[in-house]
Amino acid sequence: MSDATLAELMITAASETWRNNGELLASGITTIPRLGASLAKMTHSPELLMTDSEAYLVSEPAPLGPRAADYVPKFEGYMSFDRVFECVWGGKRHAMIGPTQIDRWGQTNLSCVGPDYAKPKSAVLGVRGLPGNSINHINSFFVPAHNTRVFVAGEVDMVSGVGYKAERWGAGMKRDYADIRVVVTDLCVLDFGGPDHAARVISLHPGVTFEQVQAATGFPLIAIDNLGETALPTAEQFAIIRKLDPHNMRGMVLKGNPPAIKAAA
Amino acid sequence: MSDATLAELMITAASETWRNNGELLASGITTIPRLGASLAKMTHSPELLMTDSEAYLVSEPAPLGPRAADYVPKFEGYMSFDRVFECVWGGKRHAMIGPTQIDRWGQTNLSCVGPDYAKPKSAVLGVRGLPGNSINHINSFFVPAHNTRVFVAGEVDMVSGVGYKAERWGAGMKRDYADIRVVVTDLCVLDFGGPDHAARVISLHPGVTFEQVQAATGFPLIAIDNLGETALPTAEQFAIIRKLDPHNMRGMVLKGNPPAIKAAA
Amino acid sequence: MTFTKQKTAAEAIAELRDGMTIGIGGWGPRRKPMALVREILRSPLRDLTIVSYGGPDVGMLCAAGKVKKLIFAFVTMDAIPLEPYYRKARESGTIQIEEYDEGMFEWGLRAAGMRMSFLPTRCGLATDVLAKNPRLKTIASPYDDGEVYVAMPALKLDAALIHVNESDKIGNTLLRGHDVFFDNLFARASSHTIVSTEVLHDRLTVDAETAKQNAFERYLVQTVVHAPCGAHPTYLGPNYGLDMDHLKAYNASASEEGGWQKYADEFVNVGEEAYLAKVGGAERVSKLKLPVY
Amino acid sequence: MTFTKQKTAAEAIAELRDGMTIGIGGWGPRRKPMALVREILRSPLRDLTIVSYGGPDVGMLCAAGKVKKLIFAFVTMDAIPLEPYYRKARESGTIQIEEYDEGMFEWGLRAAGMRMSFLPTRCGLATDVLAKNPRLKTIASPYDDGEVYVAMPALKLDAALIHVNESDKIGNTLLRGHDVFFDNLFARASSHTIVSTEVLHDRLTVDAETAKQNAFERYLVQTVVHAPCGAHPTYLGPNYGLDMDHLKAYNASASEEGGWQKYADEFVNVGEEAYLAKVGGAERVSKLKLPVY
Repeated sequence: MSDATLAELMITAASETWRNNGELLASGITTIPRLGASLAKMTHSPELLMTDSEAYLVSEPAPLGPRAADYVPKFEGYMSFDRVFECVWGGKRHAMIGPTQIDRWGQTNLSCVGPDYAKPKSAVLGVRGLPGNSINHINSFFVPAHNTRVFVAGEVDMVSGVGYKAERWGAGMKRDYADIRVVVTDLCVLDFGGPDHAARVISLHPGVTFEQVQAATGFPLIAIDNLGETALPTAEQFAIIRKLDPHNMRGMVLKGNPPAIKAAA
Repeated sequence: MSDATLAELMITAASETWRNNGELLASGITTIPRLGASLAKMTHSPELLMTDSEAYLVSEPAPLGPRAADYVPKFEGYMSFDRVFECVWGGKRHAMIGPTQIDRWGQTNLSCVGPDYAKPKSAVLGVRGLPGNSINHINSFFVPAHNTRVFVAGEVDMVSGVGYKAERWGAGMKRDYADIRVVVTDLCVLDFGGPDHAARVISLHPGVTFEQVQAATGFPLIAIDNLGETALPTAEQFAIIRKLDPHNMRGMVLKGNPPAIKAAA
Repeated sequence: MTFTKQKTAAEAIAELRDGMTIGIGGWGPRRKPMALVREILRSPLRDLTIVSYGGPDVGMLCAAGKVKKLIFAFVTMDAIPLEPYYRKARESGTIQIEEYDEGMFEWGLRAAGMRMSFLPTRCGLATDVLAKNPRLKTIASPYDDGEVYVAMPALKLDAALIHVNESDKIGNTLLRGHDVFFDNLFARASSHTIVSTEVLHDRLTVDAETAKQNAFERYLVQTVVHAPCGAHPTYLGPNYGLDMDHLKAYNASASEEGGWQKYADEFVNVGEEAYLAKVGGAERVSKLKLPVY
Repeated sequence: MTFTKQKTAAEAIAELRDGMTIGIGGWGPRRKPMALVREILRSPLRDLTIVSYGGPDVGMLCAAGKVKKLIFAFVTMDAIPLEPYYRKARESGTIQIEEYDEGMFEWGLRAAGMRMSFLPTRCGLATDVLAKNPRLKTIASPYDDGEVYVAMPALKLDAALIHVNESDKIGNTLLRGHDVFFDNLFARASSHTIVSTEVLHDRLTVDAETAKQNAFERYLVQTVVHAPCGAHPTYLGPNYGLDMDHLKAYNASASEEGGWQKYADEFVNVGEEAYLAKVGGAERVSKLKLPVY
């Protein structure tokens, strides 16, 4: 679908990170991650568990936004918040959220920005479930505006989610369950699969160059061998995305709702 | 009621231990303790919480045994087993059970009898909830046949419930919540309120002498000053007991269902 | 039974003292005991330590200068992700904070309910939750694994505020929504729980299935306040949804000079009866659409 | 979804290995996965470590010599308080035991479900649960209180057996009784959970209230066995009550010379279909009165 929007491309890219995860809870938080997880379940990974984003497990992803009066969610189980924590602690989850900052070690921040923790420049949400999620199960991230304020040069201001910075891990702390998969941004898809968990670009969105990504990132990036383009959604994927998001909420996430194929500068 | 049975006297005596407990869960396990708790709730302590002995809190004690077809328990809340444990750990409970052995320190055994724990002479139930109950909340006990096999000379064979034996308590272990109230037997009512928690007889059932009780007990007992008789049920108490136990299951607990007033030997 | 735990909101809040640690049930903008929170706003109480999965409860208490310290994992109003008055307080450095992972927070409440000093957890290790909190210590497994955990300290509460769908006068409560959140643990962690209720019964007698909606025992409840629409403007399933118009106006007030004072004068200081009238009465509240997440 | 977890009981039990640690859901004589237990009795499995709030499941496995070690808090059949075959095994010293308080036992399952090595508890201190168990260690709070707790080790299970009222072929289950007991924790503590179900659906789609009866997520379930009357002779609320006649006969068999062999020949070795016929068929089982406690 060469007329896909960038948001749709990001949804498709996000969905790939839940491929071959086995049977676990796929939690995509906010519009694009949620549509990514839903698309994964509707296509390559029907075994994924998913909630109605409130308290129940559904066998079919719930569409976004206001629903037809006769819409009945397909409940197959229960997932109250205390159950979500049990799920997290048991490790059977792959979540994708949008942190405020990410650093070269894969550490994330959702708490506050600025050098003084007692009097931050900007208070965000708080650490939420990031400390527990990041140390217990698979995590991926979503960045709608790839820039050096998100991908910071040094360490994130308040480490909310764990990463691969060895100095943060004291003796006896179990790192085995921490597993960062990908970061889907508006420019590319990244992972931390380089030497010593260095950040790598694993695909560039159509029309984006590695140099553009590097310039928008506060720390050095590696390009994987044979770095290619992020795949555009297929017609089948596009049809499913439209069904899952009938009110086109995905069109409001990125400024100006740009096309997937970036016009030449 | 001078024609009361000994079982009815014991029920009445048991009910007294729940007086002025405040609002907590009264758990009487097996016929006589349960009727004692129920009687307490129906008379002097309506604030007590009580279950249907399965999973629900009831505002009116459920009668024992088969019920009229139109009987509807008065459910006021829920008390699944995991909630019972939370109640125990929070300390809001006064339970009365019948242990296999009790020693001079108030320690109880419900697990097995005999000197060899690996190959006991008699396996009973297992420790059940005694370790947790005894260290967390108020406990009382019920003994249908007061003898030296129950009230043992030395320490109980397998300490299932904690008591006042100092050597059992290591440094830093919190003893503050352990609180043994009374033991209601077929001869008397005991407590551990003597010097250094020594066992005391606090009332004798009609026609029983202190010497008889001492002879049936494996460790020395103290008589409280002005040791008197255990009160017979009043007419009101008797009427309530009959209503709570319409099939006279209380009549099957003690061998021969003897009268409350022991005939002179 | 003749005893009753019923009090007015003012009487209930008068039982609290300056400097207390107060837990608030609910989650973000869901089932918050807002009538009780507004009563605190009207009271002279101060220097409170607030323990909350925070929503507008935290924001309003911050705005009114009631908060000395906040123990939290987040503050949000969901559809309006950032709570404006929490942000102001946090960014001005006028409140002390203790920040925990959502699950650690649960674990701290659970420890308190068990009367334990701590419970171990892996959550928080290798983050600034541990590094920036001088109160937190670690503990090693005494077994061969030797794994090091955070020792999450008990979050003991002097009081807890919880809004329920139904209660009777002796504290038997029902939570009829999709999720209890952690209200049961707030009640257990507290030595004094004040419940506000949408519907007040003299005495609850229910069937077995309904009895399962009883999330904590009545011995945990010290005070019952009848407060219809008492969770407004937050979401009380299945009774009513978020009042987005109200939350937007509240949110916007933070951008105005003297905005909080205007909001408080209009909605809080007038008393609860006038509050309810101003937001459209019980009839409008009962028609607020349940949210679709 | 086209994948299925459905297997026959024999196929399911064939997945287990000698020496495994196997958790069994239910409580005493309530909701025990007896069809699966009988399948173990028919199998060559041996040297098992059984983790159970024990009832006749434990008794039968002891009688058949399947148990190397028992991890437990009690074994009982409620109305018949003492389980005869458990007593024989225990008194003959032929099984190893690890005895815990009921709540410690829960805590051990919970630790395993959280993939932690231990959880602290006050329960067990100052008793022989601690003194007679060389495996148990204590741990001191790292805070000022310095309180010493038992460090309850995780009860990690190689497999868990659970009987449910309803399941679908991919492991969505419903527990419709009054109490879940700790079946959810058995499922979490196990790396391989086998569910037997009274009713088997192709795929569950239920309303919200019914969905709350789902006590653990389907990713915790590896195998689903369709086993109508599969809890017999134990109590499966709301489907059927205890079979007191059967339990009395089973209990009496322990007093006879060769009693277990006779019981096994009559009820176990004949296969599950013949078992059900011998106990009166589904029609009789469905009429077994629910117990009044």
